Amino acid sequence: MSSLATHFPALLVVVPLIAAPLIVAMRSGLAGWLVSMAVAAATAAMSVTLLAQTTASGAISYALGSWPPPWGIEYRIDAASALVAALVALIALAVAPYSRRSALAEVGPEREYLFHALMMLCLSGLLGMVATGDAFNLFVFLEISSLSTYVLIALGRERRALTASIQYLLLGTVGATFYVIGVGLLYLVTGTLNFADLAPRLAALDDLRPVHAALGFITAGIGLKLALFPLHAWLPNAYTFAPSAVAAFVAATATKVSIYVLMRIYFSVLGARFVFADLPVGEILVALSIAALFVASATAIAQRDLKRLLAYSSVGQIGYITLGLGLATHAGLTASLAHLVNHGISKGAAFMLAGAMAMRLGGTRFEELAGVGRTMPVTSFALVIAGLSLIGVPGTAGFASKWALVAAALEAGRPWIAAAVLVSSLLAVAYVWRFVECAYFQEPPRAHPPRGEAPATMTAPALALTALVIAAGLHATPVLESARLAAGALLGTGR
Amino acid sequence: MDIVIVATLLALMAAIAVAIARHRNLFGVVVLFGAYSFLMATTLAALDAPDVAMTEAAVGAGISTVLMLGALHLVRSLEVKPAQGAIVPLVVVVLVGALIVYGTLGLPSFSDPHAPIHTHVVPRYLQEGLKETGVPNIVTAVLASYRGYDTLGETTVVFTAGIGVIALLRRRRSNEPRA
Amino acid sequence: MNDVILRVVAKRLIPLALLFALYVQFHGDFGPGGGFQAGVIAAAAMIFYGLIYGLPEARRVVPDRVVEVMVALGVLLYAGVGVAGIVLGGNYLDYFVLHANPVEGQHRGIFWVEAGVAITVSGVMLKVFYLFAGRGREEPPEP
Amino acid sequence: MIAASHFAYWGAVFLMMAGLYIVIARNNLVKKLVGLGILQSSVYILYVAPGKLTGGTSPIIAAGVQLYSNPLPHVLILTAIVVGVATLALGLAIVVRIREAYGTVEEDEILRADADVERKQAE
Repeated sequence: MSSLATHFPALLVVVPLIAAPLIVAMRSGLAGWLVSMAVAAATAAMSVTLLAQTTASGAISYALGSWPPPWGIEYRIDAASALVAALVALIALAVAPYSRRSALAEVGPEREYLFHALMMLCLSGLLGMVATGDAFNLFVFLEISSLSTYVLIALGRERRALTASIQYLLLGTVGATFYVIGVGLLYLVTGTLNFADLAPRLAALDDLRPVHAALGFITAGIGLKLALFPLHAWLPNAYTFAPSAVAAFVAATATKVSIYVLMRIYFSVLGARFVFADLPVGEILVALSIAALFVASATAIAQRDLKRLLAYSSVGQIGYITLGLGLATHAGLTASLAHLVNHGISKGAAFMLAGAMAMRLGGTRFEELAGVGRTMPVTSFALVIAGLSLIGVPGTAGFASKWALVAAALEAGRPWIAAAVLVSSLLAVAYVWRFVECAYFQEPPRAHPPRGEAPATMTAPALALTALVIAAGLHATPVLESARLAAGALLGTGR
Repeated sequence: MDIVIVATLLALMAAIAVAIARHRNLFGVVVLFGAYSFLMATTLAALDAPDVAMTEAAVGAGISTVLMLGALHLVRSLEVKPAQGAIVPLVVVVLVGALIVYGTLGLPSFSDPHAPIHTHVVPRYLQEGLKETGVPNIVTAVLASYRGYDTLGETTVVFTAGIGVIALLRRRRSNEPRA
Repeated sequence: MNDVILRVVAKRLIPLALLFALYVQFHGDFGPGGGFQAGVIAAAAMIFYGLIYGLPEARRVVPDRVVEVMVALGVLLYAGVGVAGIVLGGNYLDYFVLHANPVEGQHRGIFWVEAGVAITVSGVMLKVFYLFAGRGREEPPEP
Repeated sequence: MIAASHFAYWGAVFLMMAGLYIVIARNNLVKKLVGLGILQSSVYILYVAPGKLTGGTSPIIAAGVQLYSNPLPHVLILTAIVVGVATLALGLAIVVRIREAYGTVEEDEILRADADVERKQAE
C-alpha cells in the first residue's frame, strides 16, 4: 500500500462524500454531528498538508482511476487550489461543532442527520470544484454543492427560506447550464475537457469566435454563482433566511470557490493574454466591482436585519475580490486571493456570531438586537471585531488584503481605483456602525431580556474564528505569502 | 437523410417549446413537456446515441412527467395567470442567443470527421477501449471506467436530491414554518 | 383502484419489468443500458405497483427504512470500490488492481459501480415517489 | 451551405432561448421549472449532435464496423440528464412546500406576501 498522503487530493473530496451516505445510513443526529466534526478535522488536516506540499514542491497531479489525463479525470492541486481548499476546510472545521445547536433549533431533531449529511455533501462538492483539473467534472461537483445548498437554505425556519431557495435554484441552475454551454463550445473546438490539455489547444486556434462565446457564457454562469454584481439577486435572501450554520458556511466558502473557478478558467485555460489583453474583460470586471463596492455597501446600510446587512456587505466585499482579479496583475491577483481568504474568515465569523444572537434572541432584526451589547457582551464584542475587519481597520485580517489591493491599484497606475477602495470603506464604517449603535446605545426591547451567551458549542468556534481574524491581521504574512504563491501558480500556467 | 430527420425533429421540439411558453393550463404544459422529452429521445436515437436516448425516454418522458403530475396534484392550481408582455426578458434572451450563434459560426460542420472531437482523446476510447476494459459498449467503458469518477459524482447528485426531497417533504411533528 | 383486470395484468407485468431491469443492468456492457437505466426501470415497476395497489401496500412490500438504506448503500458501494483501489495499491477508483488480470479487474470494478448506481437510483426514485404520493393525504407521520 | 452544416447548433440555440425565456419571463413556479428543463435539454443537442458521423453507428464495438459516432458526448450528457432530473425533483419539492406555506405558486403573489410581512415587522 502506497503512502496514504499521496492520495490526499482524492481523499480530500471523497472522505466527506462517503460521510454523507454513512450518516444517512446511521440515521442519528448525534452520530451525524460527531462524524461531520471528524471529517471536517480530517479535511482540514489534509488540505493544510497539501498546502505545505505545494508550497514546497509545486503542483500535484492525481489520476483518478489511474487513467492518464486527458483520457481520465485529473485532480490537480497547486498553490491556488490548495489555498482555497484550506479556507473551505478550515471554515468547515469551525462550523461543524456549531452546526448541532443550529440544526436542532432551526431544522428540528428528526431531520438533524439529514442536515449534517447535506453539509458534508456541500463540503465535498466545493472541495471537488477546487481540486479538479477537468472542466466537466467541475460541473458535476458544482451541482453537488449547489443542490445541497438549495436544500440547506430551504430548511430555514421561516417560509421565506423556501422562496429564497427556489429563486437560488432557478438562477443557480441557469448559471450552471451556462457554464456547461461554455465548456461545450471549448470542447467542440478542442476535443478535450482537461484544463492543462485545453490551454495549448485553445492557444493554437485560428477562429476564436467559439472561444469568445465560451468566455461570455462561463463568465455569466459562474458570475451568477459568485454573485458578481449585478447577478447577485439570489444572495441576500439566501443568506438571511438560511439556518445560521448554513449561512456561515456558505457565505464564507461558496462564492469564494466560484471566484476561484473563474480565475482558474481565465488564467489556466483561456490564458491571461486572451482574456485581459485581447478582450476588455478586465475593464468590465473593474467597472462591475466598483459598482458593487458602492451600491451593495450602501444598500447594506439601509437594512433592518443584521444577517441581511451582512449579506449585502458580502456582495460589496466580493467586489474587492473581483476588483483585484480585474487588475490582472500579479499584485492584483495576490490581493484578490488574500482578500478571498481574509474575507472568508471574517464573514464566516460574523455570520456565526449573528447566528448565536439569533439563537438567544429569536432573530437578528435590529429591534430584537437592541442592547445586545449588554445581554451578550462577548458575542457582541467579537462581532464588532469582525465588523472592523469588514471595514479594513489595521490589526484585523481585512486590513492586510485591502491594503494590498490599494497598493496593487497604485502599482498598476490606476490611482482612482485605489481611491474607490478607500472611499467605499467609509460605507462599511456606516453599516458596521448600524450594529454598534443598536447593540451598545439602545435599550433592550423587554424589561427582562434573556441574558447570557449562546451555548458553548456555538460561541467557542465563533470566537476561535474571530481570534483568527485578529491573528491574520497582526501577522498578515502567511496569508499574503500563500496568496502570492497562488497568484504565481495561476499566472504561470496561463498561455 | 439524417439531416432531414434531425432537422424535422428539432423543428417539432421548437414548436412545442413555444407552445409551452404560451400555454396557460399547467396540465397541458406538463403533457407537452412529456411529448417534448419523447421527441428529444427520438432525436438522440437518430444521432446514434442509444444510451442517452433510452435514458432521456425513461427520465424525461417517464420520471419527470410522473413527478410533475404528482406535484400538480399537490399544488392544486392548474391555471396560470396570464403573463404580461415582458420586453426585458426578451432582450436578455435575444442577446444571449446572439452570443451563442456568433460562437457557433466558428464550430466544425455537422458530421465533419476531422473535427477536433473526433481526432483527439476519443480515438483511444474507440480503438483501445475494448482491449483495456473488456467492454464493447464504449459509452459504458467511458462512463464507468475512464470517467468513472464523474459517474460517482452523478450518483452523488442523485443521492443529494433524494435526501433533499426527504428533508423537504417528510412529515414533521413540529417546526411548521412560521410566516 | 379496484379494477380486477388491471391488478391481474400488473401482477404479471411487474416481475417482467424487474426482469427487464436486470437485463438492462447486465447487458449494459454489450448494448445500450447500465446501472442508471436499470435503476429507473426497477423503480418504475415498483411505482406502477404503488399506483395500482395503493401507497400503503407498496410501502409494505418495500418499506421506507429499506428504501432509505438503498439510497445510501449505492453511493457507499460506488465510493467503496474507489477505496478498494487505494487499499490494493492503486489510485482512487483504480479497477486494474482489483484482480491479478487488469482487464478482469476492470470488469469487476465496472460491475460493482454499476450495481451501486442502480441501487441508489432506484432507491431515490422510489423514495421520491413515496414522498410526493404520501404528501397529499392525511396520514400519521412516518416513524 | 452554413444552414445545412450548422442547423443542429441553431436548433439547440432556439431551445435554449425558449427555455431561458420561460424561466425569466413566466410567473408560475411550475412553469419556470419546465422552462429550466427545456434550457438544460438544449445542451443535449449542443453536445451530442456534433458527435454524430454520417454513415457511422452507435459506439458499440462490433466486427466489421469502421465508423462510430463519438461516445464521449453521450457520457457527458447522460450525466447532464441525471443532474436535470435531480434538480427538477428538488425544485418540485420546494414548490410543493411553497404552495403549502403561501397558498400559491405564482411568484408575484409570493413576493407580495413577503413584502407585507416585512412591512408589518417594520411597524
